[in-house]
Formats: sequence, C-alpha cells, structure tokens
Amino acid sequence: MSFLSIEPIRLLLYLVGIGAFVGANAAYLVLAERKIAGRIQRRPGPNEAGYGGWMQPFADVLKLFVKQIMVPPGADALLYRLAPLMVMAPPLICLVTVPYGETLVARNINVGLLLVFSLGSVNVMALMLGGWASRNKYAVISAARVVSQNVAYEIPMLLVVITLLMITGTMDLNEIVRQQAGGFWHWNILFLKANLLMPVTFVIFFICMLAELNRAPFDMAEAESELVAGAFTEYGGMGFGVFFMAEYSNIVVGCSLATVLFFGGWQSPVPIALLSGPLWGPLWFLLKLYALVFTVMWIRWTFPRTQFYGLLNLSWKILIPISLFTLLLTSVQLKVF
Amino acid sequence: MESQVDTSKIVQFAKLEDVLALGRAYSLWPLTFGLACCAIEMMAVGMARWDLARFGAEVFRPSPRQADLMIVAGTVNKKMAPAIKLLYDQMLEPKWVIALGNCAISGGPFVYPGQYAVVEGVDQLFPVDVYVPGCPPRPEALIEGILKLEEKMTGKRRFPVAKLQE
Amino acid sequence: MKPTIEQLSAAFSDLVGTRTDTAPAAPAPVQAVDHKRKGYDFDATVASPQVVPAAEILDRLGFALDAVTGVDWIARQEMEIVYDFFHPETSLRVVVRTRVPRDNPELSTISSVFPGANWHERETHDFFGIRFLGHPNLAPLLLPEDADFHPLRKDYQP
Amino acid sequence: MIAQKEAPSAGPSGEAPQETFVLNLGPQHPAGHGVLRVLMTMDGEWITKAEPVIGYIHRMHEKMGENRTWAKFLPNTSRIDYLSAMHYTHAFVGAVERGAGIEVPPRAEYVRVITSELNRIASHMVWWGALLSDLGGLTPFLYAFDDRELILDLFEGICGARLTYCYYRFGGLCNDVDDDFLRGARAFLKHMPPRLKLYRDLVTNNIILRKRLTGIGLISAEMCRKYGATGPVIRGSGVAYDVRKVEPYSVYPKFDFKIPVYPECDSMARYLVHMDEMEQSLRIIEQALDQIPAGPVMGKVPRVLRLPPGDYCYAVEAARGRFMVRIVSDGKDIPYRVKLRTPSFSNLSLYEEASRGMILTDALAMLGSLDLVIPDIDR
Repeated sequence: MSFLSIEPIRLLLYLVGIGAFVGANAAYLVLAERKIAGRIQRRPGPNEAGYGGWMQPFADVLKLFVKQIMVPPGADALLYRLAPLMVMAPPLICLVTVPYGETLVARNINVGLLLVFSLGSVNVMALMLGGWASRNKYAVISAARVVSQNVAYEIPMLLVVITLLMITGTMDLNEIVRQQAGGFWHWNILFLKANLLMPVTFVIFFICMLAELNRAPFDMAEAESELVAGAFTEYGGMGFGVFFMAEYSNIVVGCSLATVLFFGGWQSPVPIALLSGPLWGPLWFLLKLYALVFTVMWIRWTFPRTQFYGLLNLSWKILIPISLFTLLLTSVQLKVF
Repeated sequence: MESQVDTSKIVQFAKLEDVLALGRAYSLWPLTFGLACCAIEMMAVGMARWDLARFGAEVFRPSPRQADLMIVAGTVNKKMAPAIKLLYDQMLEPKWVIALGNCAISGGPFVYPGQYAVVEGVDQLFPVDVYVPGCPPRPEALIEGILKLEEKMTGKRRFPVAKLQE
Repeated sequence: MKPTIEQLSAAFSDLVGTRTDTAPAAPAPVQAVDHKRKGYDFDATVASPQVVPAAEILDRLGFALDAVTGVDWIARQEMEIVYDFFHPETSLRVVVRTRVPRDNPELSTISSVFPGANWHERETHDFFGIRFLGHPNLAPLLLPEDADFHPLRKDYQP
Repeated sequence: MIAQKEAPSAGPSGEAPQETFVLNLGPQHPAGHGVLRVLMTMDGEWITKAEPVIGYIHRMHEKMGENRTWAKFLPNTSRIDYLSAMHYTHAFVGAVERGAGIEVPPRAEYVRVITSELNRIASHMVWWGALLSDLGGLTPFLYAFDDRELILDLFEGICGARLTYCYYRFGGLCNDVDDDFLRGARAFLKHMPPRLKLYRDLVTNNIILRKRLTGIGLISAEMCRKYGATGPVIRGSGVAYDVRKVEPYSVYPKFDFKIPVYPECDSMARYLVHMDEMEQSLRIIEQALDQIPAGPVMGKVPRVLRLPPGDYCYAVEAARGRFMVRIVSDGKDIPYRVKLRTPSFSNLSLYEEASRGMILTDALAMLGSLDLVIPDIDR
C-alpha cells in the first residue's frame, strides 16, 4: 500500500488502468453490440475472427490504423484533426472520478459530479467542430442538430441531478454511493421517502442520457438514412475510429454515472457481509454497469428513430415540466419528512 | 496514378504486412451502394440466412470515406458512371472492388450492338479485384467472392474448397 | 360520377367535329373498341391542336393520366403521340392519339391540365425528340443531362 | 458535396431575406433505395423544393424491345421491377396473348395468380423492411427477409431463379408446379398469419413509428388522379382503385378478396394498406390453392409468333400499382414499339409537389412510404 501512496506512481498506474479500461471497453462493446444485434436479429454475428469472433476488434482497429490519412479538400485542417482528440478526452477524464469500488477510484474529487457534467459538454463541442470543419452539408446539418439536441436535453438532466443533490447533499460520487448502503431498497432509484416519483426521475435521466449520447432512438447526429453518416461523413480511417470508440466510451461514462447516482454503485443489492466487501464492490459495479449498457444496445436494435422536432418537443414539452415537478416534489417531501 | 512508384517493391515489412493483411481481410466494410437487382441479393447476404457479419463484413458504411470495399451491384449506365467514379475516388486507400453480377462485369443482358446507355463493364472505370458472375448471383456467390478477395489479400484460403468426388 | 362510353363519344364527337384544319382523317376518329381484344375501351384520334381540349374533357370526367408516349412511324414520316387515361372508379380506359409530322414534331403540352404529364412528356422528348410547347422544363429526364440524341427514333444510330 | 450557398434571395414581400442551400441527396444515398437523386433546396431543415433527378439506372428496356423477338424480351420484363418480377412478366405475356389471341389453360392462370400473390407478399416484405430501416429501425429488415426467403425458396423450386423469374410464357408457364410447391405454399399460408400478428404488435403499434408516419406526407386523392399515382398510394388516399377489381384480368374475378382502403392520405395509411394487402394476398392464395384444376399449363402457341398489326394494352396490379404494357405490332415477328407504364414513375412524379414545406426527416419517411424501385422508374 505504501508503494501505491506515492502520488506520481499512483497517478501513472491509474492513467494506464483507465486507458486500458476505456480501450478494452470501446473495443469489446463494439463487438458486444454486433453480437447483441446479431442475437436480436436471429443471426450469429461476427464469429470467424478468432474463437467466437473475439479477435474482431483487433482486426477493425488494425485496419483503421493503416487506412490512408487525408483531410478533405476545403476542410479546416486544424479543427478537422482536433475534433477526434476532443471527443476522446472527456470520457477518459470523467472516468477518473468514478468509484469502481470503495477504494478503487483514481482521484476522488469532492465535486466529481460537476466535473463529469462540465466535461460532458466538450463532447458536444467536438462533434460540432468535426461536423463544421469537414465542409460537408450533411455534416453541418448534423452538427446543428447535435447542438440543439444537447442544449435541450442538458436542462432536464441537470434538473434531475439537482434533485439528487438535494437528497444527497454532496457532489462527491463516492460519498453518494456510500449513502446508498444497506440493500437495494436504499438505492436512490427506490428512495421514495425523498421523492415518490424517484423511478420516473430515473427514466428521465436515462432518456436524457440516451439523447446526450446520441444513441438510438435519438441518434439524430448519425441519422444514417438521412444524413449519410452525420458529423463523421468526411472522416475515414482512425479519425472515424476514434469517434466510434468515443461513442462507446461515452456510453460507459453515462451508464457508470447512472449506476452511481441511482443503483448504489459498488453497493451490494442485499446487505449480507458475504456478498459485500472490497472485492465484491467492483463486481457489483460492473454488473450494474453492463446491465445498463446492454439496455442501451437493446433499445437501439428495437426502436426506430424519432423525428428531430419530435425529439425537441419531448424535451421541452414533457421532460422539462416533469423534471421540474419532481424537483418541487423532492423539496416538499424533504421539508415535510 | 500510373507514374507512381510501387513503394512495396522498395520497402517491405514482411511479417507486419501479413498481420495488416489479416486485419484488413477480417474487417472489410462495404459501401452501402446498390444499383439494381443485384443490390437485393447483396442485402440478402447481410440478412440472417447468410449473415455476412460472420466475416466481420456487415458494417455497411454509407459514407465512402469509411468504406474499404465497393460492391458494384448492378448495371452502371453512362449517366451514373461519373458518380460511381467519384465514389471510388472518395474511398480511402487501401480499397477493393467487387463487380457483382453480369451487368457490372460486362454490361450483361443489356449489351447489344447499338446500345446507348450502359457502361460495358465497370472495369472500364476503375480496377476490379473480384468478379462474381450471375444474373443476379446467388448470395453464396457473393460470399465466395468476398472469401476470394480475402484470399487475394492474405494469400490463404479461409475455408477448404469443396471438391467433387470422382 | 361515373362516365360512360356514350358520354365520351358525345364529348369527343363535338371536339373532332369542330376541327377546322385539314389533318389527314383517320378511318374512324372516335370509336369504342373491345376491351377484351385491345385492352382499352375508347380510342380517339384527334388533330394535334385538340389534344389539350381532349385532356380537359377527360379531366372533367374524372380520368387520371396513365402514360404519354410516342411511336415513330418512319415509313409515313409521322410521329404518333399516344395518351393513355384510366378512370379510378370504372374500368374505362381511353386512348387519345394524334400525329405530327416527323421533321417538325411539335404540339402543346397537357401538363397544365395534368401536372403528372410533365415527366411523361419529358421522357417522350428524350426518346423521340417531340417538342411540347409550353412545357415548364423540357430537360432530359432519363438520358444524361447533356444528351442530344433521341434513341427511340427508328433511324437512331449511336 | 462542397457546401455552396446561393446568394440570399428576398422572400415574398416584406420578409427578411432567406438563405437557402441545395442539398444533393444521392445518387448514392441510403434513403435513395438505389440510385435516386433528389436535389433539395433547403431552408434550414425545411424543404422549399425537392426535385427528383432520375435516369441513373436507365437500361433502355423499351429500345431493347424493338430489336428482339417477342419471346426474347421476356427476360427483360423480370428486370424492370425486380421485386415484383412475376407481375411484370404477366403484363407483357398478357398483352402478347391478347394480341395473338392465345388461350391460356385454366391451371396456368391459377398458378399465375398464386405466384403473383406470393410475389406481392415478398415485395411488400422488402418494402416494409426498407421503410423501417429508413426510419432507423434495422431489425425488422432482417425479419422481413427471413419470411421472404420462404417465398423465394418456393419460386426457386419452380423456375430456378430467386429474383428474376421469367416463369410465364406466352400461352402458359414454362414448368408445371409440383407437389412440393403446393405443399410449400400451404405451409407458408400457415406460417404467415402469426408473423403478421408479430409485426403488428412489434412494429405497427410502436408509438415512435406511429408518430413518424401519422399525418406525414399528405397526398390527396385529387393529386393521385392528376399524377396518375396508383397502387398503395392511391388506396392510402381513400380511392379503392385496384386493377384486379376494377379492370379484372386472369382469374381474379373468381376469388373473394377485399381492397384495403384508408382515407387518411398520410404515410401511415399507405403503411396500413401494404400490411392489409399481405393478408388479402394470403386469402387469394388460399382460395386459388383450393380451386386449382388439373390439366396442361401450356396452350397452343404458333412456332413463330406474329401479332396482327395494331396496338394492345394489358394492365396488371403490380406490387407498386398499375403496370401497363402497350405493344405496337406491325405484323412482324419483332415488336414495333414496347411501352412500359411503370407505377413507380408516376408515384414519384408527385413527390416534388407533395414534399414542399416538409422537414427533411419527414420528407425521407414519405419517400420511403411511396415504395419506390428505382430501375422501375428509369426502365
């Protein structure tokens, strides 16, 4: 333990660890998505590259790495190259504050929640810049959509988070998890004492998360049948690969956050000593995380895409009023009880 | 294009090249691009019964920048020829082309003396790697075409070829 | 409102009867034909200036535009333009045909009556070089944008 | 692909100048279903003008008809609209039979009806999947193709082709159907209704799908008439026009079936027409299988076919609407003129007027609901 307490080494270790975690997640979630899509569509999915297709991500990444690198004529070369970097950085930084276990957290910041949300917006900016810089009409339309979509969905999401902040009283993610100890009925999603509509609040959070992640049924940015490939239309090779990986890394971040905020993070669902402890913590966390990730993919392969204005209507006319109401309800209930 | 020096003759990384070829062969992303009848069979290959995904090639990309493989599925006519040439040029190197069906190979049933509309073979526009004959070819034929392309890239055959017993 | 053959005959007889030009008269310009044998019920041959009034009659009777096409009668140095109409509620099928000289094929468009004729006439112009006067946009439709040939003419050589 | 803005033009009297730009959809675009190109003049996401540019797959079918014998044109007929090849062959064969006065044996007519209706279901399945994938739901596409494969297997058994059948001949069929086909068709009749129910539960009643199609892409009955739109488009606008009923051909009058009509004029109405039509096709197939007589499948046809001079029309209800063949004969053994009146051509021609003022997303959903096959437009 003394070795780990040396700050630079600890930082380095965690950097490598998080890098590996993000990389492995991005690579294998792509494979998982293809396998899940195959399962839903009654076909095997990739299974020729290695046993059961486990080498498939390596093949894809290898191929993308050695594709020709080019900047499309007329594009803003600097921003065009910068956008993939900008899109990949936020998930890497966000995962620093996420507690995988009681002690397994890279850097516990007491305003972790704030950090995650402020960095989440950089992602949007990257998509916008990428779309704008590549000088393609589809990409520009997509960039405009991304921005208005994220502006619309940031609001109900933050309202939900304010609701949670009123309940927990802290922005420290690890502290939020600690408060949910003692079985699944103590998790925030079922914390009806503070808010009778807590499950509804989670649904709002989840919908907003899907929209912020640009995932189906809200994948307006990469609306394949309308905008070809949206903001990434002009990206090829690894530039596209990074966008692709960032999408999955962001899913991991979003689902981690949902796990921490609503599903008790590394807490065991039943308060038995046998099933909780430092070793069980990460396991429970990953279990909850991947259940949510699976739900995200399940939704993508089941539902058609919404209209763009339908999406905005959903946010401004339905989600924001409801989330405001839950906020009000929470404050009343906290005052009364 | 012709005047360029073939760099692979000067510098060679044998093993690395093998690995890269393997990576490319297992991750052929085709361009979403159907022209005519053969496009339906091309779609059928991606469907559950044949499932191109097994070979990692089901990621149909709508943008030419992200695609490795152009499957010319159908008749190319003279109005379409500039557009298809542009699409080929927009694809990033390395790229491959499969001419699917008789129309893409030679103009197929639409060629007769005095025809005015059809390009007689897509290889008049850009180089073609694998020709898959048929009108339209069966989905198995397209899978065989993709396996042939992989064989061309890696030098190894993925599945043993069934031999007729004497 | 379901039109009948008699109604059509009456309307077209008036039309053909009022013509003043000296176009070559077909044997029976307006006649009912056997659907079983020909595939249509009513066949009207009109002079080329009367195509638009004919279309207006059919529009009033509730017909829908089926197709516009040409036939190149090179032996007689004539272009025949054939207009097919169907009726959405009855089985009535009407063919209106007219002929124009082959060296100067011109007649006025019916796209003001049936907007759907716009594309059909463009196609006919593509294939036969028949000019439809007053057509909003007679650019090539099926042929390349810069096409200056008319492939379905019988004397077309690529 | 290069973004270019037109000079800002002043809007109608007194409005602020509006900036519009031209979005070039296609000829290679995922929503184009092939090589349809649409030049969209856009004001933001609103379409001010959408002009389809066609001809990218023009394959000179009509010219080819003029330089080969009647029989040699048959393979072309199955390549015009490759999704409903049976109907197209039927129309051409019917026109020639009408001209030459060839009698078709009853068994052949029944088999034609059975195969045509199976082909209609297969075609609608592809349309359904393609529309859903336009709307962003990819999974139904695979389900639809699964069911379609059953039909294609049946067709493969009787004519050897999966797509371009060329199964009908002047005076009958090229092969008689065997017991395998009849058994397979009966099995398909059992298989399909539960699947259609599954699709209804899984997709048709999905709220996102309903929101995306209801009230979108209005096409009035009057517009259908003016543009000659037929098939599911006109039936989705409240007009019960179906060539099988209005202008009966083959042995269709012997069967009891309904024409699904929805008066809402929107994309959802067209969607529901397609779904109901599949059920009606199943009904027709069932009746035809019950009534099918024994006997020959080929009538008496002269060795060298020459049609008496004159023009002959034959219209069928193809999967996309009214398909008419007009042949002109001058008494020789090759046609003088073959005119193919294809439904997709007329159905697309109203798009420019119907899509004005729509949002890009909706306009593309509407384009999907029109059920287009591009080689059918370009011929």
